[in-house]
Amino acid sequence: MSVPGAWYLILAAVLFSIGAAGMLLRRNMLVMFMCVELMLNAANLTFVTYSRMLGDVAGQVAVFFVLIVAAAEVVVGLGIIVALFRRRSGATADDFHILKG
Amino acid sequence: MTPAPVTMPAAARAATATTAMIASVPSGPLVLPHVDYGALMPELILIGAAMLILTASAMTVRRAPQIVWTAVTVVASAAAGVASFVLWQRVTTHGPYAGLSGSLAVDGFSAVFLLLVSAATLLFALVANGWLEREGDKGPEMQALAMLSGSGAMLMASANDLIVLFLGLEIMSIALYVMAAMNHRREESGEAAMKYFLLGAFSSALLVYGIALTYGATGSTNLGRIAAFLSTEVVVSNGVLLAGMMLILVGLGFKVAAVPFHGWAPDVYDGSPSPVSGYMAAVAKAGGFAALVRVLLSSFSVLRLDWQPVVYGLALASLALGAILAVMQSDVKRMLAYSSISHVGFILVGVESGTRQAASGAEYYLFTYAFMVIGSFAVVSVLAGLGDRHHAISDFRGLAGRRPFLALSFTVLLLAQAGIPFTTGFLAKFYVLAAAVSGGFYVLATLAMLSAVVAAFFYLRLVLVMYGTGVQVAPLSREPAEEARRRSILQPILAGPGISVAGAASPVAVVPAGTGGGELPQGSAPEEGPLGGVFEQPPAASEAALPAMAAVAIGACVLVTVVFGIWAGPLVELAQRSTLLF
Amino acid sequence: MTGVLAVTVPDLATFVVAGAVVLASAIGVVVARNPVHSALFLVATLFGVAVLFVEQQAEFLAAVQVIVYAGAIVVLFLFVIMLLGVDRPEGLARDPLRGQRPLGAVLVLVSLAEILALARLHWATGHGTAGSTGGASGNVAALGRSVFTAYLLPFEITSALLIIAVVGAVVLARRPHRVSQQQYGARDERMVATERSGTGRSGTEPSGTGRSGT
Amino acid sequence: MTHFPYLDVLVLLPAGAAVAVAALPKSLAKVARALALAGSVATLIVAAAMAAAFHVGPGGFQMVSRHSWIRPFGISWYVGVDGISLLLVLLTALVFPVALGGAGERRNERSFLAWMLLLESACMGSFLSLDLFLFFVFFELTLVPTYFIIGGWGFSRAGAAAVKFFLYTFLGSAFLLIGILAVAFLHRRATGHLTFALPALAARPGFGAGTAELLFAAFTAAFAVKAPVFPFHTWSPDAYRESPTAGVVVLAAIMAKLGSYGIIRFDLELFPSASLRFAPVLIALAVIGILYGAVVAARQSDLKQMMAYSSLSHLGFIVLGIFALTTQGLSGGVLQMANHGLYTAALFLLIGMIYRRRRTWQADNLSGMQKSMPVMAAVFTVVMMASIGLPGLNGFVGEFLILTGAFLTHKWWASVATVGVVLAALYLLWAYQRAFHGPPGGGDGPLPDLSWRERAALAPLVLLIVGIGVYPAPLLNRITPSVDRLMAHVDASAHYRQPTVAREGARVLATASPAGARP
Amino acid sequence: MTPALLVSGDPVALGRATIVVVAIVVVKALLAFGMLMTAVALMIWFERKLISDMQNRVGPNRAGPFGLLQTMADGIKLMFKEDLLPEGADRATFRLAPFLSTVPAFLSFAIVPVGGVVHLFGYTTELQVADPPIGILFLLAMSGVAVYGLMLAGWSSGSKYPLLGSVRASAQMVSYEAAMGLSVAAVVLVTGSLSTRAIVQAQAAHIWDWNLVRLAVIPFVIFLAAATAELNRPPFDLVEGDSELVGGFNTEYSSMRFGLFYLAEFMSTITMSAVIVTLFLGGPDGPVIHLPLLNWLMPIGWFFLKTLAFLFFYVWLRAALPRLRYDQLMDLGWKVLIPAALGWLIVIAGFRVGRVTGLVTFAVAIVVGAGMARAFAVGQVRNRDPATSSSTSGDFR
Repeated sequence: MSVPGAWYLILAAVLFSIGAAGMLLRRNMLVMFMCVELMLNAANLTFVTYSRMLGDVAGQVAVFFVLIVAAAEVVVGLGIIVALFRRRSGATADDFHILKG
Repeated sequence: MTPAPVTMPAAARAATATTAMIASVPSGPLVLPHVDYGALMPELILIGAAMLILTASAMTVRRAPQIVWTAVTVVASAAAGVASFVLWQRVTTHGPYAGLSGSLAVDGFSAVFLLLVSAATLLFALVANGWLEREGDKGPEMQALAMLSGSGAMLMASANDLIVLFLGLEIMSIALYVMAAMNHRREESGEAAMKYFLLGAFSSALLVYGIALTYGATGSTNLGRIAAFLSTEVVVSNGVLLAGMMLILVGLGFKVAAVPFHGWAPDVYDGSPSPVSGYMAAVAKAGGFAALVRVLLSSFSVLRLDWQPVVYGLALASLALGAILAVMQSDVKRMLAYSSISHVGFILVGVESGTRQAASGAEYYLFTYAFMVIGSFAVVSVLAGLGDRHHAISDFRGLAGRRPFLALSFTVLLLAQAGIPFTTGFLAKFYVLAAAVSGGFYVLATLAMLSAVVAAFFYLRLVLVMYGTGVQVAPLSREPAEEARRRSILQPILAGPGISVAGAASPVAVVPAGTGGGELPQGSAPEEGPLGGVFEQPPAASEAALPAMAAVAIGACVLVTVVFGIWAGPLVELAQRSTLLF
Repeated sequence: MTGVLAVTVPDLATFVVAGAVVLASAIGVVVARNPVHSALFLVATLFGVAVLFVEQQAEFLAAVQVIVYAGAIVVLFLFVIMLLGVDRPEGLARDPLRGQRPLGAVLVLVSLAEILALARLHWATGHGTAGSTGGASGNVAALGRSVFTAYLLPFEITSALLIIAVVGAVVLARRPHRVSQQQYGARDERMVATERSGTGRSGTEPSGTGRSGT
Repeated sequence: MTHFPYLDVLVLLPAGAAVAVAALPKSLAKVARALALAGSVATLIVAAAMAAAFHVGPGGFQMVSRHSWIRPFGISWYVGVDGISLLLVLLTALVFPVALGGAGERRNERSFLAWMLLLESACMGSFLSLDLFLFFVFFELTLVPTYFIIGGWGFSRAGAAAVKFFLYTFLGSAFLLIGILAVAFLHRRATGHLTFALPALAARPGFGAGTAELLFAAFTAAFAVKAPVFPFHTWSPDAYRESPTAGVVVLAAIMAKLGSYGIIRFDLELFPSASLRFAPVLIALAVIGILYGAVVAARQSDLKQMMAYSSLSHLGFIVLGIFALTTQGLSGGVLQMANHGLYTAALFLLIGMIYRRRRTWQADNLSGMQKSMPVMAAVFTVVMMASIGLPGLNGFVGEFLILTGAFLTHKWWASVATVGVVLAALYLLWAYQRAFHGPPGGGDGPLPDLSWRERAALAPLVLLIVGIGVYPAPLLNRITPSVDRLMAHVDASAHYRQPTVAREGARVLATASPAGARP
Repeated sequence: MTPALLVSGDPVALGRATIVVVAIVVVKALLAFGMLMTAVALMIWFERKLISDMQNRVGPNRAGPFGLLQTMADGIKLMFKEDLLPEGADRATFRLAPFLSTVPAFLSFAIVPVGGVVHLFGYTTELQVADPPIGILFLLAMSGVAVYGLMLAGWSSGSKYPLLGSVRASAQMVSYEAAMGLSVAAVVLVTGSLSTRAIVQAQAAHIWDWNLVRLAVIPFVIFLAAATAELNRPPFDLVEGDSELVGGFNTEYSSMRFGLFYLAEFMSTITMSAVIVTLFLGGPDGPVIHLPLLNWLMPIGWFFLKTLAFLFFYVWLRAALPRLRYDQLMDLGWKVLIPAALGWLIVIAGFRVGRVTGLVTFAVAIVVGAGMARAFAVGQVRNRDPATSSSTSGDFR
C-alpha cells in the first residue's frame, strides 16, 4: 500500500505556497521566475496525485501539457530578460563576442 | 459527421463519454476522434497564415515591404471572420455541441468571440502596419504573433476543457509577452514585457493549480462533465473545489486585469507598442472574460453563492480604483490602461448576476469595447511619433487644430468609452447594468454608474485638451512653455479629485473646492475664446503623415462604435441570441 | 485511503526522503541569495518531484520532468544567469516595497492555511473511475492513447505554443537595427543606469561587467 | 389616422441639419450659418404645424409614433406629444433659431452650429420620448453638445465649467439610469414582459411603496440636478457664466426645463404616491431655492451671474408649482416653464448684446446705456418686467397660478415664496438702474443701438411675452387636459384628492379672459 | 533519489522484493560499476596508445606491460596531489560539480543490456542493471543532467576561461540533445517501446532488423554525431579547447576532482558507445553457439566487440579531425542535424502508416528541406549584409 494521496497533496500545497511566497518576496526576476516553476511543479504533483487517486489518466496528460507550457514560457521569459539586460547595459552581452572561435 | 447536440449540463451523455474514454484507453486499435475542422477553422486559418508569412519571410532575400505581411494578415483575419460567421450560421441552425472529444465548445457564445477576435486581429494588422513602417521594423513577426495570439484567444473562448482553456491562455499570453517587448526603441517596452511576463506566469501558475484542485474535486477537467458532476452530486462544503474555483478566478482575473490583480496593466499598456496595447486590451480581455464567463456560468453556476461575493468585490474594486487612478494619470496610455480596468469592473458587474443575460452583456461589452480601445490606441499610435514616445496628455494639446480627423475620431471613441448615448459604449454599459439590475444588484449597478461619472471626467478632460480649451497658449520661451503647459494640463487634474470624488459624495461641497464663482478680476474683460489662440498657433510637434491603413482602422472603429450605437438592434440581438445557445 | 499503518516501508521512506528534499530545496530556492544556488535548489526540487512521480506510477512524466525541466529549463536559467553576469547575490535586506514582505508572507500563509483548512483531508471527491492508470508499463501507452484521443485538440495546439516560443525567442534576440539606433534615441537608452544590487565577485564576470556593477 | 410624422421629423430634422452643416466643405463655410438657421426655422415651422394639428381637449398623447428599436430589451422609438410637452416643444423650436440668429459665434462656426442643432435635436427628443430608454438617451445626449459649446466657445474658465456641468449632470443621470432599469425589470418581474414604454410602466408598476420611494429619489436626483433645484444647483452659475450667449440661452431656457419636465412626466407618472410623500421636501427645497437664488442674485454685480441665480429662483417657482400637486399649480408650473424660457432667453440675449458692445457684464461698469440705446432699454424693460411678474406680462400668469395652486396645499410655503417675487423686483430694478440710468460712461463713444438682426431675434420673444401675458387661454386650454389626466392618475394611484377648488379654479382660468385672472 | 527512478520497473519497487532479489540488484550494480571503472582505465590506455600509433609515436610504455598500468599510475598521482580551491570559487558548487558529472555518466549505463537473460539460483535476471519502462528516456534524462557538472564546474571556478568553457558546453549539449532525442524517437517509433530490452529484442532476428538498417542509417549518423557532441569529444571538444580556453571548464580543478572529470568523460564515452550499440546495432545480438555457458557469454562478447568498434571510432575521430569552430558547431546542430532528424522521423512515421503515405511524406520532406536550405542561405546573405541584417545569430559568434 502506498502513501495516501492526501499526504502528497499537502506536500504539493506547501510547495505551492513556498513558490508563491518566493514570488512575492524576491525581487530578482530570475528567482521570481524559478518560484513560478516551483508553483507549476506543485500543480503537477497535485495532478499526478489526483490521477492516481481517481484512477484516471487525464491528470497525467495535464502534467504533460503543463510541462510543454513551462518550456515555452521559459524560452520567451528568458528571452525577454536577456533582451532587457542587453538594452540596459549594452556592454554585458555584447562582450561575449570574444567567444567567436 | 453528426455532432452530438450536447448542452452543457447533459449529465448522462457526459457520463457515457467518460466510461467510453476509460474503456478505450488500455488496448485495441487507436480510434482517433473525429476532427471537426469547421469548428476549428478560424484558429486554423490564423495559425496557418502566421506560418505562411513566417516561412515566406525566411525564404526571400530582400525583405518584403511590411504591407505584404499586413495584407496577408488582413486577408487571413477576414477569412477567419467569415469562418466564424459560417460557424455561427451552423450553430444557429443545428444547435450547439461539444466537438473534438468534448474539448471544444461549438456554440453561439464562442462563435461571437471568434468573430470578435478576427475583427480585432484585422484592425490590429492595419494599425500595426503604420507603426512597423515608422519604426523601421521589417519582418512579419509582429503580425504573425498577433495571429497566433488571436488563435489562442479563440481557443480560450471556445474551450470546453480546462486544459484547452489553459493552453489557449498560454498561447495568447506568450505571444503577447513577445509583442509587448517589440518596441526596440523604448526601454519601457522591455520592462513592460518583463512585468507582464512575470505576473502572467504567476497567474497561470495559480490557474494551473486551480485546475488541478478542480480536477481532483470533480474528477474531470471537462467543463461539461464538471457541470454534470456538480449538478448530480450534492457537494457540501467541498473546500478543494472552492479553492480550485477561486484560484481559477484569480488566474483569469490577472489576465483581464481585475483590481487586486491589475498591477501590471498600466505599465504594460504604457510600455508596449501602442497597437499592441490596443490589441492586448481587446483580445486578452475578450479571451479572459470568455473563459471566465463560461467557467463561472456553465460549470460553476451551481456554486453561484460562493463566487458571487468574490466577483462583487472584484467588480467594485476595479470600478473604483480604475476610475480614480485614471484621473491621476498624465499619460494617455496609462489613462487608457486604468480606464480599461474600470471597464473590466463594468463587465464584472454584468457577470455578477450570473444569468444568461450576464453572459450576453459581457459579450456585447467586450465586442464593442474591442473596437473602442483598438481605435483609441490606434490614434495614440499614430500620434506618438518615432519610438512611440509621445503620449503624454500634453502631447494631445490642440490636436483638433492639427489633426481634425484624429481628434474627432478620438473624441468619439473616448465619448463612447465614457458611455455617451448613441454609441455602442453606452449600450454596453446599459447592457451589463441591465443584467445586474435584473439580478437585483442595484447597489452595485449604482456604484458602477458613479464610477462611470468619474471615468467620464478623465475622458472629457482629454477631449478638452484636444480641443485646446481651458488651456492658455504657450508663451515664447520654450522651457517655461513646457512647464506651463504641464501645469495647465494638471490644473483640471488637480481639481479633479475635488470635483469627482467630493462631487460623487455630495454635490454641495464642490463650489468652494473646485472652480467656484465670482473670482473674476473686476473690470478686466475676460479673454474670449481660448480656442482662437490654438487655431492660430503653428502646430508644435512635427507632422507625420497619417498612415492610410491606420486611418482606415480608426475610421472603422469609429463607424462601428457610432453606427451600431444608433442601429443598435443587430449587435444586441447577436449577443442575445448567442447566449441562448450557450 | 487507509491508514498510515498500511503503508509499506520503502514507499514511506521514499516519500519522506523525497518530500523532505522537495520542501527543503524549495525553501532553498526562495532564500538562496545567489541565483545560481536558487537554480541548483530548483533542480533538487525537480528531482524530488520526479521521484514522487515515480512513486505514483507516473514514470513517463518523471522522465519527461527530468529531461525537460532539469535538462532544458534550468539549464537555460543557469545559462542566462551566466550570460548576463547577474550571479551576484541579491541584497535581501532591502524591502522592495515597504511592507510587501510581511504582507506577502502573511498572504501566502493565510492562503495555505485556507487551502488546507478547506480541504480537511477531503481531497478528492471526484468520481473514482476505479482501476489503475494502466499499471507499471501500460502507463505510457495509456498516456499516449489519451493524448491522441481525448486530448487531441490540446495536443495539436501545443504546436502553436511552440511556434510562438521559437518566433518569440528569435524576435527577442534580434538586435535593434544599428542604423536606426544611431539615428534615434540610442543615447538615452544606453544612459539608463543599471541598478544592480550587491557587490559581485568580479572574478566570475565574463568581462567588463564590473563597470556596471556600481 | 395617417398623418404627417411631425414628431419624428421634429427630432430628426435638426440632427440632419447638424450633419449637413458639419459635412459642409470648408469652401462653403459661409453657407453654414444660413443652412443652420434654415434648419432650425424649418423645425419651428414643423413644430407650428404640429401645434396646429394638435387636438385640444383630450389629455393623452397624440401623434404617437412607435417603432421597435432594440427588440431584445423591448426598447422602441416611441414618441408622442401631449399638452405638457407641446409647450416645451414649441419653446424649443422657437428658442433655437432665435439663439442662432441673435447670438451666433463666428469662430469655428460650422462646429458651433452643428453642435447647436444637435442639441436642439436632443432636446426635442427628450421632450417627446415616451420610452424611458429613449428619454434617457436623449437626456444624456444633451450633455455632449452643451459640453462642447461651453468648453469650446465659452469664456476664460470654460473648460472647468464645462467639466463641472458635465459631471454633475452625468452624476444625476447615473441614478436615473439605474432607476430606469429597476423600473423596467421590476415591471418585468411583475408582468413577465420587458418594456421601457412609459404608459405601460405607469399603468402597472411592479414595485411597492418603499421601492417606489427609492426609485423616486433616483429619478429626482437626475432631474433636480438638471433643473437645478436648490442644493444641486452649484454647477449652474459657473456654467451659465462661462458659456457663450447662445449656449446660456439654451441652457437656461430649454435645458433647465428638462429637469422640471422630467419630474412631471416621469416622477408623477411612475411614482405618484412617492411624489406625494416627498412633496413637502421638494417644496421646501424649491422655496429655499427661490429665496436663496433671489438673495444671491441681489448681491451680484455681474449681470450674467445675477441672471443665473435669478434663474435658480424662478425655477424654484416651477418646482413649487409642480409639487403643490394641484391642477392649478401644475398648470402654472407647465406654463411658467414656457414663460421662463421666453424671458430668460430674451434676457440672456440682451446681456450678450451688451457684452458684445461693452465687453463686460459688470453692472457697475455700465451706465447710461439708456441714452445711447433706447430700443434696447425698452426691450430690456419689458422683458425684465415679465421676469419680475408684472401683471399683463407672461411671468405673472405662471407665477400667479403657481402661488394660488401652492396656497391650497402648502399655505405657509407659498406665502414665503411670494417674498421671492418681491426680491426679484428688487434686484432686477436695481441692476437696471445701475446699467441703464446715470451718465453714459466707461465706453468709447456712443454705442450702436440694436441692429435689425438683433431686433428680429428679440421680436418673437417679446411678442410672445406680451401675448401670453394678455391672453394665456390658448396655452392653458392645451395644458389643462393633460394636467387633469395626470392629476387624475396621481389621485387614483396615490389615493389622494387634491382640493376641489384647485381643479375647478384652473378650469375657470383656462377659459377666462386675462382680466378674469385677477384674484 | 535517482535509484528510485532506476528500479521502479524491477521487482523491488513493486513490493515483491525478497532478500535475494535485492542482492541480485546490488550485485548487478556493483558489477557494472567495477566493469565500467576497469573499462575506463583500459580506455584511457587504449586511446593514448592508439593515438600515438596514429601519430607515429610510441605512447605510454613504462608502467606495466605495454604501459597498461599507466592509467593506474596517473590516477595514484592525481590522488596525492594537493586539492586546490580557487579564491573566487563558490565552494559548495565547486566541490559538487565533479560528482554531478560522474554520476549521470555511470547511471546511464544502467539501462544498457549487456547480454541476454540468465538463470541463476532459480532466479531469472536480465543482464543489465535495470530495465525501467521508460528505458531510453532515462538516457536522455541523464544526458540532460550531465550538463550540470560541466556548467557548474566552469561557473563555480570563479574565473574567466572556465566560465566561457562551461557556457559553451551547456549551449552545445542542450543543442545536440534535441537532435539526439529525435533520432532516439525514430528508434522508439519502430520498436513501439521505450524499454531498452525491448529495443534490443526487436533487433534480434536478423542483421537487417538492426535499427541501423531499418531506419536507413540516417538516425544512426545523427545519433552518432550528437553523441559525440554530448561527450565533448573531438571534433566537438570546444568545451576544453586548450588553445583558446586554456583548458575549459576544468582549468581550475586539480587533484582527484580533476580526475573525476576525466573519469566521467571516458565513462560517458563508453556508455554512449554502448547505447549506440543498443539502439542501432542490436546490442548483444549476434550468432550464438547454443552451449550452456556460451549461450549467455557470447552475446556479451558481441556486445563488447561492437562497443569496442565505436570506442576505436571515437579515438580515430580525435586523431583525424580538427576541432570545429563554434558557429560551425551550432550550425551543424541546429541547421542540419535537428531538421534532418525531424524530417526523417516524419518520413519513417509515414512509411509506418503505409507505403504511399511514406513516399508522399518523403517528397514533402524533401521539398521542405529544400525550403529550409533556402531559408538558411537567405539567413547567411542577410548576416553578411548589415543593411538587411536583423541578425538572429546568437551572442557567441
